[in-house]
Amino acid sequence: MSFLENISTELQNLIYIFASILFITGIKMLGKEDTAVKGNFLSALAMFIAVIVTFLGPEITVNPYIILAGIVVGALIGSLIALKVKMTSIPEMVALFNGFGGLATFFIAWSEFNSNADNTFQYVLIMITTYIGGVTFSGSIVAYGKLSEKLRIQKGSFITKLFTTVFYASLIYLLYAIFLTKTLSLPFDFYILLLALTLIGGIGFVLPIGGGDMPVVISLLNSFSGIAAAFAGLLLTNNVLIVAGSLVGASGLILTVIMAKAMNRSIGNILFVGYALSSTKSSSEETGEVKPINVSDAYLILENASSVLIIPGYGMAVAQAQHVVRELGELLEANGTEVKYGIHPVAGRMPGHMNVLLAEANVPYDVLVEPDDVNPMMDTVDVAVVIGANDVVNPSATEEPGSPIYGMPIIEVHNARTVFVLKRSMSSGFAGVQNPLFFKENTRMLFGDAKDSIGGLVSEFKE
Amino acid sequence: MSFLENISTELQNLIYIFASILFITGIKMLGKEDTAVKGNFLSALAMFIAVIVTFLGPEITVNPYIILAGIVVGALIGSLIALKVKMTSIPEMVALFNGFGGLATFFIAWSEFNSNADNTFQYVLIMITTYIGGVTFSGSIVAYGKLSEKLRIQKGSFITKLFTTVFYASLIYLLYAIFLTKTLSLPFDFYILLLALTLIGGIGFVLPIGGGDMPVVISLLNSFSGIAAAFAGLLLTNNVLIVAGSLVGASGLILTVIMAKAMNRSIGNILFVGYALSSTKSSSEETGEVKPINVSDAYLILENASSVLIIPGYGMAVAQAQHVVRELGELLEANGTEVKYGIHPVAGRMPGHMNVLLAEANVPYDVLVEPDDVNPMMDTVDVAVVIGANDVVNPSATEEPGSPIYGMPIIEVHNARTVFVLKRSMSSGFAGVQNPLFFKENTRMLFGDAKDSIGGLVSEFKE
Amino acid sequence: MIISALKSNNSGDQRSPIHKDTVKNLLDLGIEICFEESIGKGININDKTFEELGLKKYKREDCLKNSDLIITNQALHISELALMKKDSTVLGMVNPFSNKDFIIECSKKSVNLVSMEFIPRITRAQKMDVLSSQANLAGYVAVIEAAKHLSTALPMMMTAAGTLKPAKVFVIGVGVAGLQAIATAKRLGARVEAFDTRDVVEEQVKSLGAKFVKIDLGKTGETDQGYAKELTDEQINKQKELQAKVCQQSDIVITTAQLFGRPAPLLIDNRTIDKMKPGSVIFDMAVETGGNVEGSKVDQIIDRNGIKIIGISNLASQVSDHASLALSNNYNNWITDFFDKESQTINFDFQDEIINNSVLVYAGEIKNERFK
Amino acid sequence: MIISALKSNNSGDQRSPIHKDTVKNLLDLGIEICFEESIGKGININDKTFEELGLKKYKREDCLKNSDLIITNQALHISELALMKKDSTVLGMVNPFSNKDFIIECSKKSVNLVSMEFIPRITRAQKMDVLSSQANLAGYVAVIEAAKHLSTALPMMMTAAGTLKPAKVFVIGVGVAGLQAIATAKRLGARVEAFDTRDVVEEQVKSLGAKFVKIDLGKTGETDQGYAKELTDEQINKQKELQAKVCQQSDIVITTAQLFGRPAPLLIDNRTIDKMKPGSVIFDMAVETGGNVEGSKVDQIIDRNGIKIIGISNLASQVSDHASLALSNNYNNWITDFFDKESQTINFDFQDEIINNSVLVYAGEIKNERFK
Amino acid sequence: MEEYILLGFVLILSIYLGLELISKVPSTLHTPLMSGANAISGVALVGALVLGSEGQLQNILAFLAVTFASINVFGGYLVTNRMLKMFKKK
Amino acid sequence: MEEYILLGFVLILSIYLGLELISKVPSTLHTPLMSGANAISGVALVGALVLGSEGQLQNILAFLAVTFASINVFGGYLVTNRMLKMFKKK
Ligand SMILES: NC(=O)c1ccc[n+]([C@@H]2O[C@H](COP(=O)([O-])OP(=O)(O)OC[C@H]3O[C@@H](n4cnc5c(N)ncnc54)[C@H](OP(=O)(O)O)[C@@H]3O)[C@@H](O)[C@H]2O)c1
Ligand SMILES: NC(=O)c1ccc[n+]([C@@H]2O[C@H](COP(=O)([O-])OP(=O)(O)OC[C@H]3O[C@@H](n4cnc5c(N)ncnc54)[C@H](OP(=O)(O)O)[C@@H]3O)[C@@H](O)[C@H]2O)c1
Ligand SMILES: NC(=O)c1ccc[n+]([C@@H]2O[C@H](COP(=O)([O-])OP(=O)(O)OC[C@H]3O[C@@H](n4cnc5c(N)ncnc54)[C@H](O)[C@@H]3O)[C@@H](O)[C@H]2O)c1
Ligand SMILES: NC(=O)c1ccc[n+]([C@@H]2O[C@H](COP(=O)([O-])OP(=O)(O)OC[C@H]3O[C@@H](n4cnc5c(N)ncnc54)[C@H](O)[C@@H]3O)[C@@H](O)[C@H]2O)c1
Repeated sequence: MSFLENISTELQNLIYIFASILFITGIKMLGKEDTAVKGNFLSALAMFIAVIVTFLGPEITVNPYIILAGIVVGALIGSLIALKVKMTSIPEMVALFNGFGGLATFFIAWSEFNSNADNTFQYVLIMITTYIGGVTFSGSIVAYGKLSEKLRIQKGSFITKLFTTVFYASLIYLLYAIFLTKTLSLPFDFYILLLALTLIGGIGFVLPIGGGDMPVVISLLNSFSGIAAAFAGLLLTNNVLIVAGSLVGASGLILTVIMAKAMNRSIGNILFVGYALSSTKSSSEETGEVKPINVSDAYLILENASSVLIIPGYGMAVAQAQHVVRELGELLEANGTEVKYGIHPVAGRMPGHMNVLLAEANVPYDVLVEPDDVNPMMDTVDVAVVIGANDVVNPSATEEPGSPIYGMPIIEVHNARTVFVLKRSMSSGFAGVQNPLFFKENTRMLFGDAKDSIGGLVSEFKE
Repeated sequence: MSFLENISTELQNLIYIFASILFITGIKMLGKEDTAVKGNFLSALAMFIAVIVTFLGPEITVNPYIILAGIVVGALIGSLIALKVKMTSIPEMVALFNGFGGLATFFIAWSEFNSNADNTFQYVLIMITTYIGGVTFSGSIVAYGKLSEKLRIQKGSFITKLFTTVFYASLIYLLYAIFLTKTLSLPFDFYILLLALTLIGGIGFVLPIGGGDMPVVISLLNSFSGIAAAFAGLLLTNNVLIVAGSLVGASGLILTVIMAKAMNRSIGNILFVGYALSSTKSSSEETGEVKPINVSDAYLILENASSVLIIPGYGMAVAQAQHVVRELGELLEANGTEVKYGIHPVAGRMPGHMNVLLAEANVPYDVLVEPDDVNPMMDTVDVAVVIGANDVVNPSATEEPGSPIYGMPIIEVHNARTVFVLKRSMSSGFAGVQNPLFFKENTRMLFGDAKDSIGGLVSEFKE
Repeated sequence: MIISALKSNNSGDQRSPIHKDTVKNLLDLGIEICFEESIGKGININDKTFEELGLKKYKREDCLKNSDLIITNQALHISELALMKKDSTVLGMVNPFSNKDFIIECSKKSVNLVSMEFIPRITRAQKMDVLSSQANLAGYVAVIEAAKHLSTALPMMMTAAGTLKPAKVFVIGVGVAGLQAIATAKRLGARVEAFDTRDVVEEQVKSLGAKFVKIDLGKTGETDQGYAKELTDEQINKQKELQAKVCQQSDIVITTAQLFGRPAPLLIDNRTIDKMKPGSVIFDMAVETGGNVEGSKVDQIIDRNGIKIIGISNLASQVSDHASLALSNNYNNWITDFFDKESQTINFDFQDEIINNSVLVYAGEIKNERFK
Repeated sequence: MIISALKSNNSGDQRSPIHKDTVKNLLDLGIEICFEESIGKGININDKTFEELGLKKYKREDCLKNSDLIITNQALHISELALMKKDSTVLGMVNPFSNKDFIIECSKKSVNLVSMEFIPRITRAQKMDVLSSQANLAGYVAVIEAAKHLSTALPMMMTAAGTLKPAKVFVIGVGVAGLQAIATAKRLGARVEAFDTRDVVEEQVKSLGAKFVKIDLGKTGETDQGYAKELTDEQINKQKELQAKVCQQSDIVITTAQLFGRPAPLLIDNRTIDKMKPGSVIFDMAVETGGNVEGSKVDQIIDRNGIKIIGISNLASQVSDHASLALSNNYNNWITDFFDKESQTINFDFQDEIINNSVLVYAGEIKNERFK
Repeated sequence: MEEYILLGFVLILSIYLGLELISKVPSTLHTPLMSGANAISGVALVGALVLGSEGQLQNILAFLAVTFASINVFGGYLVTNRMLKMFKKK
Repeated sequence: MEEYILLGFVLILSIYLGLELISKVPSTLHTPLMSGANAISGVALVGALVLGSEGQLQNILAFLAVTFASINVFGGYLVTNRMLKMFKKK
């Protein structure tokens, strides 16, 4: 049954090719600052074309009104959410939408299972599509919950462990479903069980991962939903689904890797460490959690700061980052931010070490301030950027009488609204003591060589 | 008729997919210094697999012994040429091989014309494949002749013009063959005429192009032969032909563009200027034309340069660009480019002015060279980047006895392959005299404040 | 409590133990400060200025007699101790290793003695570390002096009258003074190389953009206070030999190698000096503790075949103003940390690491093992 | 042709008119070079070195007697001219404005005189410009000397012993010497300000990263040679007054204002000096041509209420090696440009702008209008 | 089967292309790109359109698939657009 | 026709991929890359193998096509390899 006059399959396929090209071009353009908006538009156009052509094609069997109704409902809900949502909660929205996309594929696979699971190849496809779609859905929903802080389940809690176990069970069951159910007959509806396990397993997949890693996970889930769509395309022998789906699958994967790198994490680390370490975590929990940040997020925060305090230390000297640091300072000022440099008397390894380097880089003297002058107004500082300094910003010098550095006046960056600490690892400074600053609520660690990190920020500003 | 036991079409196609992946991977690896050898090997492996699978496949109709004979003869000739040829004449060998590849497609198309030119689509494909194959062949042979200096026909000579005219005629005839011969019947064998015109036209395509531009032309012809192979693939509905051919076609095209840019030419310029301008060239030479360039083009050229000379002057001091200049130098070096700074004794406004600034920016002393040391090897410099210097690179100091600066030794950047001059306007320097350097053929003006321009280049490198 | 600041009894020492920019801290604690007349002469601060700040001017004798605490940049004459009140305190740079008599006399006269040289190298005591604060300035002065005596300019200049090559500066021993010397020479545009026996120094040298000369001497080390350990004879010889090559190509060699409480190692002997270019300058910063350079003499410029060997005592005194500022801050920080506001006295708490290290004599008893 | 290089007859001048790194150029032209014994003493080059390069050692007298061309860094004694061959040439820095007798005597004795001070400021002659090459080094030396005499360090240092403030340096007159002084002070980490009457200088000061002090004096200007025009009395007064404010806040003031061939303008008078901080240093680089500072004396350090006023003559001679290298290059460039290889003589072509300017006496005739 | 092979070809080429396209992306674009890619993955809508319709369950599944895919598509594109516009401003 | 469309798909995706793959190549590799690509274009050999064989002309054409394509393939790979080896040295 067809709604309007049919167009031929050939024509449909030709137009699919065209839409695919648009998708490719769109996603390529999305990757560049100045063409991104246009790229998004092109990809939306491609989607529009693909949908229209399909709708006019000969394969439609469902009542077109049902379809239209679905589209209208979906469009309304989607648009409303997209336009109403606060800018700050965009990441969780993406997670939500992504979950719905996964859910759609889940239903597609289900439907296909019901209608034509005859040949082995298709059967396998259906199992996989179901699984990926389902995991994407429930995983995304959990990610949404975590990001919007509606879901407050501890990483190490019992519930988490339970769900994680179901996740592994669901994986095993999937394998079983693929290889065995065709030959063995079962006393119950194995597929319904797969559906259920999948949905629950997805929860277990994301639950043990920390909130800070959610962006990476969302990107991964996004890649999954692309792969699911591609498999659905194979199932339905639909070109445009295959192309668009696998494009998203692949580019999402790359993006995931890039994002993880920017956060100085490996994907394996993100996905599995939470689970594996959940038992041993409790002790380190006390000192708090280290929250890494990547360059682009740091940039976004700096970009919106109205006062920034830069605290250079020995690490800046080692990285010979003084020139880029000055450049960053200048760019911030050009951006309307007030920039000061907090120079601790013993930063570096010789008296006046920072002065030598900053003078070399032409940082004017009048933006250099001493701890005594800056500490009282620290709470007006939006972002304190600690560049390779450690001991001189270590709060235990004031708080922990036992510490070897106790008694040294420090630059009290922990009182700033946000603190970025740029260093290469969690290792300690000259005095060899751990720094509680790194675990504070308002601290973000930007790992990497200081020159590279600052260089990254500078490029961001210049783009 | 099949030589050995047939393998199924399905299996053949699956293996074709595998070969295609190998081709793709191979060509990607060829584009990177450290994987290039392996890439070449992978692509050779892909070729081997594809040929074997085809040979064992069901579609072979020609007597296998003929095929084997052809392969053996070809392998012998090809290997002999490849191994015997002197390293210096490799470019012309590539031209020759490429021509033979084109010739092969030409024969394929011809053969297909004889056997099954029934449906319009195939018919059109055959015409185009014939044409591209033929032009590739004869064009490559001409390129070979020019490069090996066996062919000494002047760009502007009558013969050249004659052949060029035939080339345009052959293009028109191709269109005619595509659109009209199917419906009109002709008194003569139109296809034989196409074959002939194609071969002669190819000569006319390449003949008017200067010997220096041959590498770009060969790259273009290489792209053509790829396209021809891809069309042949469509003709024979052969996947691997399509994939490999269009890969080569597309990457060859990009490579052509990159090479043309690296030579600071546009493709249009290379292909058509020889023909068009052969008459009017003489007069504009005198004062010349100012050729501005933008940051991104300058970047592309710098990115591909293997030796860069930076010549700072008073403008760099005024712009206080020393820090970004150093950064650019470092990025270039990281990119494998050799970077030197040519310091003229009176650059700036005080003795040692450039030294003060470059030392401040931490440019090591050993990359600073004096004019006497750099002038003799100026022709090995790919790009001379003149940053706010003017008088000290003014050729009239050596060439124009009347000039107020006559007699001053200069840094002879005009002898470098390409010169970038970074300044804000066309205004003159300290001595107040016009600078003929700005109008030279190999000079590009990058207008703007030196700090901004260099900053722009630095960002490009960082992206 | 009454604190008196005394002038240096060494005429070459221009520094003052108090500075107009720093006295306020002590006055705020309720301490009365007296000073020996014309104490600020070397730093261009006249007595009136100090008086206007609320300090009292006295003769040296009167200062000694009336004070609870004496601050000084040099050890006092032994005879002067007799004038002092019992259980009063002398605080300052008293050069304990060459003034053992003085220490004994203090214990006899029951005058407490705080040697600021013995401030331990712990983080919290950095603000009192006089050795660092003076060595730092000394490193700067050494380069300015060496530059003055060199017959070429330090930076490179490519000019119409030819290219003037940059001077090569080689710094041996990269403690506080060495680092500042590196920084200053780098600033002036010299090519700087440096060497030290302690491995950690390599990174520090690079952090100033200079080059570290690698000389493998086998196992070397540092004490828990960050001072270098003494080398074996074999190691010293190897070092000398390999250093000679670098010296040969250098225009300025600055040596700063010291060993806390022991004579400085001899690192540059005449064999090396004779290989150097005429016109070069060797600056021996360790000259006061025996010298790193053969033939170097305190406060003399020796010319050996056109090579100038400079030894200047009390380098920091050349920038007397900054040196005094730093010193007075160091002293103030010590006093402030151990001043008991209630009782208006110093709280000699030998549990405290700083007190335990820096107080050599207390209540008639020599506290430091080394001087017992 | 025989060229002889003479020692300076002024004992304070350590520079040599020849340098081991530069003689090769002349030798390659086939010129014979003689030198007065121990000519290289001030730059640590001994006679043997020169002899090994192919030069001949003579007594001063013999040099004078046998040479076609004499190169020297100072005017000769008038009596010495009598020894010279007729039509031989004296080339060098002869300080013509204070040696008018010498010029007249040259014309009488028919000795040609080339004053390198009169090299015109055209592009092609930059390589012979002795005033620039020496002023450049003088600018560097002035800062090193001033730094040495200042009682604080120039750079800022934020240390555990307090923050040492950077010195403020004020450079008045930004010609070649002033620019190099700015560059050197900036290198050392001082805060640098500068002033000059010529407008173009503002951009140049900024091109070194220093601050230009704006003082509006109405119309000022420069000659076609790039020298500053003399100011009116009114302008000078205005300048003094506004400058005083900057001086007051400065630790080092370096004055370089000169007017070619006329006494230097007095820019800092006692009223200004008395407002300055004790301990400050004023370096008068124009002291030899009359001085920019009231009370400055050649080769003396005047202490006026704790402010040191330093006047040192022949500053470049302090870095004698580089100064000699530059000078000898300047001389060589002149000789090479006008040496006729065929006839092995100097080609005195008065069509040429450089010859026309720099040759004061030729063939017994005074050529320069100023000295006729 | 022949068709499946060609489709597999298309799949593999697309994956390759996806990997190549996103090799160098400025980090500011990570989130918008992710969001844009997410919108594209809503192409499942096309699949949802052609589902079978025998039986009530099938119809319900089709409706749900279409609805959720539509949310993904519309929401995704709009959010991406908003995000990109925000970047534009500076 | 369906097959042609899929083949066209493959063609277009491959072209896109080709364009993306070679976006940043160091200039030293321009010639080897060109030569390597040239060798790949000898894939026409695969086409030559499956040509028709009715008549003498066809057989001759097939033989010629195979021969020339083989020259391209063998010569191309070998030359590329030599060239790359040369680069390796430095
Ligand atoms: N100023 C003086 O006169 C003087 C003299 C002697 C001792 N000290 C002592 O030195 C210390 C100075 O404190 P500080 O905060 O300046 O330094 P710090 O406490 O030594 O810490 C330096 C930090 O920089 C990081 N770092 C090193 N290289 C880096 C690179 N390339 N990029 C980014 N980060 C890098 C290190 O962490 P990662 O390894 O994780 O990157 C390290 O934690 C004080 O303890 C002081 O007492 C000072
Ligand atoms: N070194 C010495 O001792 C000394 C002393 C006195 C005189 N001189 C003379 O100074 C000259 C030095 O030659 P030079 O080549 O260094 O300089 P120059 O010939 O004076 O040329 C400087 C160029 O820099 C450009 N410029 C100025 N500001 C700029 C900015 N912010 N960004 C980009 N470009 C900028 C100017 O062109 P736009 O305005 O178009 O940007 C100008 O053409 C010689 O003639 C020399 O004789 C030298
Ligand atoms: N509280 C603190 O954390 C603190 C305070 C001040 C100094 N320090 C550290 O203490 C260390 C020593 O500083 P210092 O300036 O007092 O040292 P110093 O004056 O005792 O010696 C100067 C340098 O000479 C070196 N030296 C010794 N023998 C040598 C030899 N044979 N050859 C070459 N070099 C030799 C030493 O290693 C030292 O670096 C430095 O690393 C400094 O950073 C730490
Ligand atoms: N061939 C050439 O192109 C060339 C060669 C050398 C110098 N120059 C130029 O010539 C100019 C003069 O150089 P110089 O070093 O010989 O100058 P100088 O030694 O004659 O004077 C030093 C400076 O003092 C300044 N001055 C004079 N009166 C002053 C006053 N009342 N207040 C403040 N400043 C005053 C002058 O303007 C000058 O800048 C410079 O701009 C230099 O760049 C050009």
